[in-house]
This record gives sequence, C-alpha cells and structure tokens, in this order.
Amino acid sequence: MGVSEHFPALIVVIFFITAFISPLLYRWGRKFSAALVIVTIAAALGMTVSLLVTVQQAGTVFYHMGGWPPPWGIEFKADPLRLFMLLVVISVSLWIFIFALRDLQHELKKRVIGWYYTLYSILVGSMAGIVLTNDLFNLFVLMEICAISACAIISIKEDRECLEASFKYLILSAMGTGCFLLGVVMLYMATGYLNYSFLHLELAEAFNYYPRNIFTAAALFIVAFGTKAALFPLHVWLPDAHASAPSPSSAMLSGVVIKIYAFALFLMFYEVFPRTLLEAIPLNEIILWLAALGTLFGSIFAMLQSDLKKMLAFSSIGQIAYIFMGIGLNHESALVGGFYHIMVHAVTKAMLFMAAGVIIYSTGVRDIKKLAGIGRVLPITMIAFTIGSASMVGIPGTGGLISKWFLAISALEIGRPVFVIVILASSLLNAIYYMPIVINAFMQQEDFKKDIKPVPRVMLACLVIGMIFIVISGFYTTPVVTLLEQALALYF
Amino acid sequence: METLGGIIDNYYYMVAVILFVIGMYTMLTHSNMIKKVIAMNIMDASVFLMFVSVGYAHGSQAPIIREGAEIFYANPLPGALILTGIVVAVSVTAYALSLIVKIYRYYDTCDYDEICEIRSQE
Amino acid sequence: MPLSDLTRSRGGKIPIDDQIVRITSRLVVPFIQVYGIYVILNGHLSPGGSFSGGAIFGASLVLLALSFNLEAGARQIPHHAASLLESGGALGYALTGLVGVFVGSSYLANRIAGFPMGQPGELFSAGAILVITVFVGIKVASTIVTLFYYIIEGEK
Amino acid sequence: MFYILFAIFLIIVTLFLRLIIGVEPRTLVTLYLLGFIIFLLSFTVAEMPTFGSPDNPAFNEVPRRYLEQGVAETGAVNIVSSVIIDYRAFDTLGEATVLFVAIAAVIATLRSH
Repeated sequence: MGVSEHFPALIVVIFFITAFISPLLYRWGRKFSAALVIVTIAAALGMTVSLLVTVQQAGTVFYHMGGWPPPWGIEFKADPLRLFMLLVVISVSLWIFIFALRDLQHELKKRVIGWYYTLYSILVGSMAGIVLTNDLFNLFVLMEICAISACAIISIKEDRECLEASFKYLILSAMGTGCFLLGVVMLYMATGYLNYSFLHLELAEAFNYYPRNIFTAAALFIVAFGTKAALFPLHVWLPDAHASAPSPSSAMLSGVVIKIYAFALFLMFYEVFPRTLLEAIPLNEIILWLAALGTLFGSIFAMLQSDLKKMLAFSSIGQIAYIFMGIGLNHESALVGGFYHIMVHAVTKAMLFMAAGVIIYSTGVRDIKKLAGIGRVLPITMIAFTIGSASMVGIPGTGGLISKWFLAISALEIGRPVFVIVILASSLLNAIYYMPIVINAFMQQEDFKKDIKPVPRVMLACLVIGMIFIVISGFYTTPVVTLLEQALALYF
Repeated sequence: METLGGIIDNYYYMVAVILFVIGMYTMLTHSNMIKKVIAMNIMDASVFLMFVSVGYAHGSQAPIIREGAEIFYANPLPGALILTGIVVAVSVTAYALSLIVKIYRYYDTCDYDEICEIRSQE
Repeated sequence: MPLSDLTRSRGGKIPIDDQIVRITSRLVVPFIQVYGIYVILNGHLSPGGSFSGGAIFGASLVLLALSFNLEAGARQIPHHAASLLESGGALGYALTGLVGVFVGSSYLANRIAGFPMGQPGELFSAGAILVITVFVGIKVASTIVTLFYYIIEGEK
Repeated sequence: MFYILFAIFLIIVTLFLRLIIGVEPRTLVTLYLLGFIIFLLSFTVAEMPTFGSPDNPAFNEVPRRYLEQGVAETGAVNIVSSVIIDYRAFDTLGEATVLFVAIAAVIATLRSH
C-alpha cells in the first residue's frame, strides 16, 4: 500500500502544511503561494479520487491517528458518502480558487492577497477534516478553525460593512460552537466516549439511564448546526456576511461552508444518536418544519431585496433548507435528493456569485434594477446566470430539478404530500425573483454605459465550466445517484 | 424533591448551567461589542467548568504518575480536552477584538445600536 | 478613555515612562523567561506544558514592550522573524507527525514510529512529545507577541 | 391547581417587572426565554451522573488505559501531556492551527483596513 494508506490524514494535513509554508513565500512573491495552493488542492483531489476507488472496492477505510485505536485516539473514517462530500468540497474549492486568482486583484489590497491564500487553504483543510473525522471533540476544533477562517475571508475586504458582518458571524458561530461543546459534554458524561461509532453503541444503552442528557444534547446540536448552516430562524448572520464579502468568498461560503454543517448534523443524526432517540421524540419533524418554513421565507425575503448579492444570499437560506428537508424526511431517497442538492447547489450558487462578481468587476453595478439590458454587454455571464437561475427554480434539464424530484417523490412515498406543495411553492417563488432579472437583462433595450471593463478570460472560463456541469448534472444523473444510493445504504 | 436532590448533588454542573445562561443573556441583550465578546468567554468558561468537573472524582489526585504509590487519579481526558478548548477560545477572542479595533476606527463607537443608527442616517 | 486616545495624545507612544517600572521589569523579565522555558521543557513531567510555558514566555516580552516603549519592544522581535517562528513552530509540529508516515506506521505516531523513549521521569524522554512541546511552545510565545503588536499597531 | 398558581405567579412577576421596575418588553421576553432554558437545563442536571462519584460512565476503559499504560506507551509521566500530544495529538495540531489562523486573520484584517 505504501503512502496511499495514509491518504485520509494527508488530505487534511497537506492543507495545513501549505498554509504554514505560504507566509514564508510572500517575500518571493504571491505567485509561488498561489501555485502552491493550487498544487495542494489538486493533490488533495487526486487523493480523494484514489481513496474513493479504494473504498468502493474494499469497503470503508478507518485511519487511526498516531496508531491508537478508536476509544483512545482520534479516528478518521472514509466511507463513500463522506468521500462524495469531500469530492464536492475539494473540487468546488479548486474551481473557486482559480476564479479568485483573477477576481481578488481588484477586490483586495495587494499586500493581503497572500494572506487570503493562506486562509483559503486552511478553510478547505478544516472542511475536509470536518467531513472525515469520526471524533466529536476533533469536530469541535475543526469547526472553530473553519469558523475563524470563514470570518477572516469576509473581513479581509476593505469595507466597513464586511467588518460588522464578520463580527456578527463570528459571535453567532461562537455561540453555536459553545452550544455544540455543551452537547458534547452531555454525551461524554453519559457514555464516556467521544468516537461516533462507540457513542452510537453506548448511547442506545445510556438512553435508558440518562434520557434527558441525550435529549438536551440533541437539542443543542440542532441549535449549533442550525446556526452555522443558517437553518431558518437562526439565519440572521448569513445575508450580511455573504453579501458583503468579496465574490470568491461569497461563492465559497454560500456554496460549500454552510453545507458542511448540514452534513455534520446529518452525521449526528445517523451515526451518533441511536434510532430509539429519533423514535422517542420527533426531532426529524422539528427540522422538517423549520426547513419547510425556511424554503418559503428565504424566497420571500429574497424577493424584497434590491442588491444582487443580498438576493443571492437570501436565496441560499431557502436552498439550504432543501438539504435539511432531506435530513428531516428520514427516508433514503429523500437523502439522495438532499445530497444531490448539496452538489448541485454548491456549483450553482458558487456560479451565480461568480457571475455577480463578474458583473460587479466589469460594470460596478450591484442594484438589480440597473441590470436591465446587461445581457447584451456581458452575454456569457448572463447566460451563466440564466442557467444558474433555471437550476435554482428547477427547470427540466438542470440539476436543480433532480434533487427536488427526489425530495418530492419520497415525500409522496412516506405519505406527506404537504411537502410536495412546499417544494412547488418555493420553486414558484424562486421563479418570481430570478426570472425578471434574466428577462430584463436580455429583453430590455437599455443603453448601457460604455465604461465597461473587459472581463478576463479565466473568469469566463470558470463560468463556462459551471454551466456545463449544471447541464450535465441535469441529464446524466445515473453515476452520482448510484453512488449516493450505495453510500446511503450503509446508513439504513 | 428527587429533582432538587439531584441538583444539589450536581451543584458544579448547576453553576456551569447558570453561567452559560448568564453568558447567553449578556450576548443577546447587550449591544456593546466588547460585552458580547466577554459574554462569549463566559459561555465558553461555563462549558469548560462543566467538562472539567466531569473528570473529577472525590479524593482523586492530579494525573501525574508517581511510581510505587497506590493513588487514585482523576480522569485525565477532560482536562486534556479543555486545554485545547481554552486555546481555541483565546484565538476567537483575539480575532474578535481585532475586528472591534477596526470597527471602532470607522465609527468611533463600540456599540452595535449606535452603529446601526449611524448607518441609517447616511 | 480608550487606548487609542492615549496613544494619539502622546504621539503614538504608550505613556508608561516610569523608572521603577522599567528597572523592575528589566530585573524580572529574565526570570520569567527562564521559568517559561522550564515549564515548556518539563511539560511531560509536571503540570504545565507548551501552552502555559509559551504564554509565560510571551507575557515576558509583552511586559518588556509595555514598560519601555513599543518601538524598543518591536526591535526585540522583528516582524519577519516573528512570522518565521509562527510558521516554523506549526510546521515543525506537522512535519514531526509526517515522520510516522515515512517510517510506515501512522500520522503523528510516537513510540511505534521509533522515537527514542528514554527513561520515564527524565528530561529527555517521551520521544516526540518533547519535540512537539518545544515547537508548540515557540509557536504560542510568538503568537502572543505577534497578536499584541498587531492589535496595538492597528490602533495607529 | 399547581399550574394555575404558577400562571398567577408569572402574571404577578410580569406586572411587577413591567410596571414597577419598568423593564422593556423585549428584555422581558428574553428573560422568560432564558428562565425557561434554565428550567429545562436544571432538569437535565438533576438527572446527570452524580458529580464526583468514581463509578461515573466517564471513568471507563479510556482513562483507565491512559492511567495504567500511559507511562509505558508514551514515556511521559504527566498523563495530561501524553493525552494531548500523543493519544489525541491531532486535536493539538488543530489547536496550533487555530492559533495560526487567528494570527493570519488578525494580520489580514488589520492590514487591509
């Protein structure tokens, strides 16, 4: 086997090592550190793919840090579902990073761009760690790394709104991690373990002795991950943070970071808490109804916005709720829908933020009303925006339809048609605020100002990649769905 | 009565819970940013108190092994984890304070409500 | 009165200019530093360790900077040296872990990776633990000093 | 009966706080919410494993192995050290990374503005 058996640890550690080295390289220029980050992400991508191949052949891989077996040491777990998630995280972050290379030069001061690369690398590394780890306390540490670096890539922009948004985000996510740690204490107290697998076995028995501890822990986990993933009533930090950040940061935060926490909540429910708990109290129902409210209210708030990026940020609240709906429905094909949505929405929302970034780069316009007629000036950008909106709405031929389809089908199978109506209503609401932008952009004959900066080719290429992916994910769904079905079969 | 007895037995945990809620209250009601950061630290400290007290048993000693003596040692794991937790809390505090320093530069105030007022006037 | 007003009114200097403070801190600082190093190196033998020791060592440098003025303090650790220590400490930790990968055991392995264990209870024992403690101690000390200087400089 | 008495008590307290002390309605709502949280958490506390008892679930084979074989397996006499830097070393790597990212965030924020 050689090095390949160390891949689960190396995927996380190489990002940290890159981050530690990169400040030393600034003296010789930023190009080196940018290249280093790209090489690192690409290497991690390669490792993930190779690990996925191994796991599909030989089953789930466990990695013991320092050679200590689980209840004593920290364990990393690589099963197909986590590797799918890792693949999405790493490939989307590679794509966004290439976009960022060009876009950041006009959004940030020259002397902090190097630090942006460092923070970016740590952010990706910590997310990979959150996906792979199998230990609650390790999850806490990685969540804090992720929170600080996510706040820092917002506040790095020279704009006072960014500072406030970042502060709000930091305080709320610190409250979230506080609640999470309190939940961890309660579970540790009742069982004496921190490892997911051991907790799962032990909690089933401890549930008879200390049920209230476990209920409280579950409630605290919902609050903690709900805050971090912007589940509906806990979303207050998201619009400011995602709207004011530099465009690549917005793409990263809205596209990937919030989903990581939704995935962590999924792991808590399906890997940590025993089934008896979910049967005893309807935690799934709570998440489900919050998600249903979230899809509707996120879209309604988005309609009221006049700022393009703010609208996209509110739309994220509606879209993340679909993933929570997948978790809440507690059914295999609903989860397939949820995970498919993680992938599709990661690409779509990142692409929409990139398109917004291109529009701001080229014209400086952020107001939705002033976008009329822009399709004639920036055709590729607006085509990308159109395809992205179509996927958000769920028009056939885009990936957005597939996830909604799976969710709706499973809602019918369980016999809860209310949620089909919710999904349809929210799609309609999405259409109400996305489509006018697209129509105005192409149909209006507004005379646009001539001071338009030419858009760099790299940025356009990134948009084209996103478009191609969204269309492919709408037609050629079999491999991913098969992978997800196989992966989720291990959880049921 | 049984509940009350349980609370009295677990008074360390109860103190931690009360501290946690005090931190939460301060964080939700006060608009001063520095007070919010302090509240965050109080919350973290309460969780650390709870975690550390899980590791204690009556009559136990610090887990530094002395050869040949028959000593009942405390559980080393919570203490070790909390060392990590404290450093994490310190880092978050440092970053939050640096943000406050810069926000103060722009608005000449650390009060969130005043900042909102200033922004709405512009 | 906020710190920024103080620094502004005195031409960017923290207005501690007291003979007693200076001489006392000059006397005390070496002892604090030796104590910090002692705590770091005895992390595997007694209470304390890299974080406490690093914090003590960093605090001594902060004391020095506060009792003299910031410019003199800043000369003690220039920025690029601080960032070198920063990265070096953390990098040392991560690379010590990689030793385990190269010898084929596991990431961050200690005994099974073949680090010399020594006699328990002696200073040079416990293999990778001592190495990592020293690296993290350097990291923590430089972090405290760097945080202090950057937040103070941010005031200007 | 108990519930009616409790409701009357709550109403009296509310009127007292609102009319005589003059607490704002928003603060009042927060206070009740937090009172409710304390109420729930104290029920949880009452049921937790007893503080300080040596047969808590937390004293299982995990700390036992640390205490009994820690010296032989890691060479460190201070078991807390051997836990943070050997058994659970990846947490401490994460911790060093947190420190590093805090520095990077502070530098990036302060330099960019």
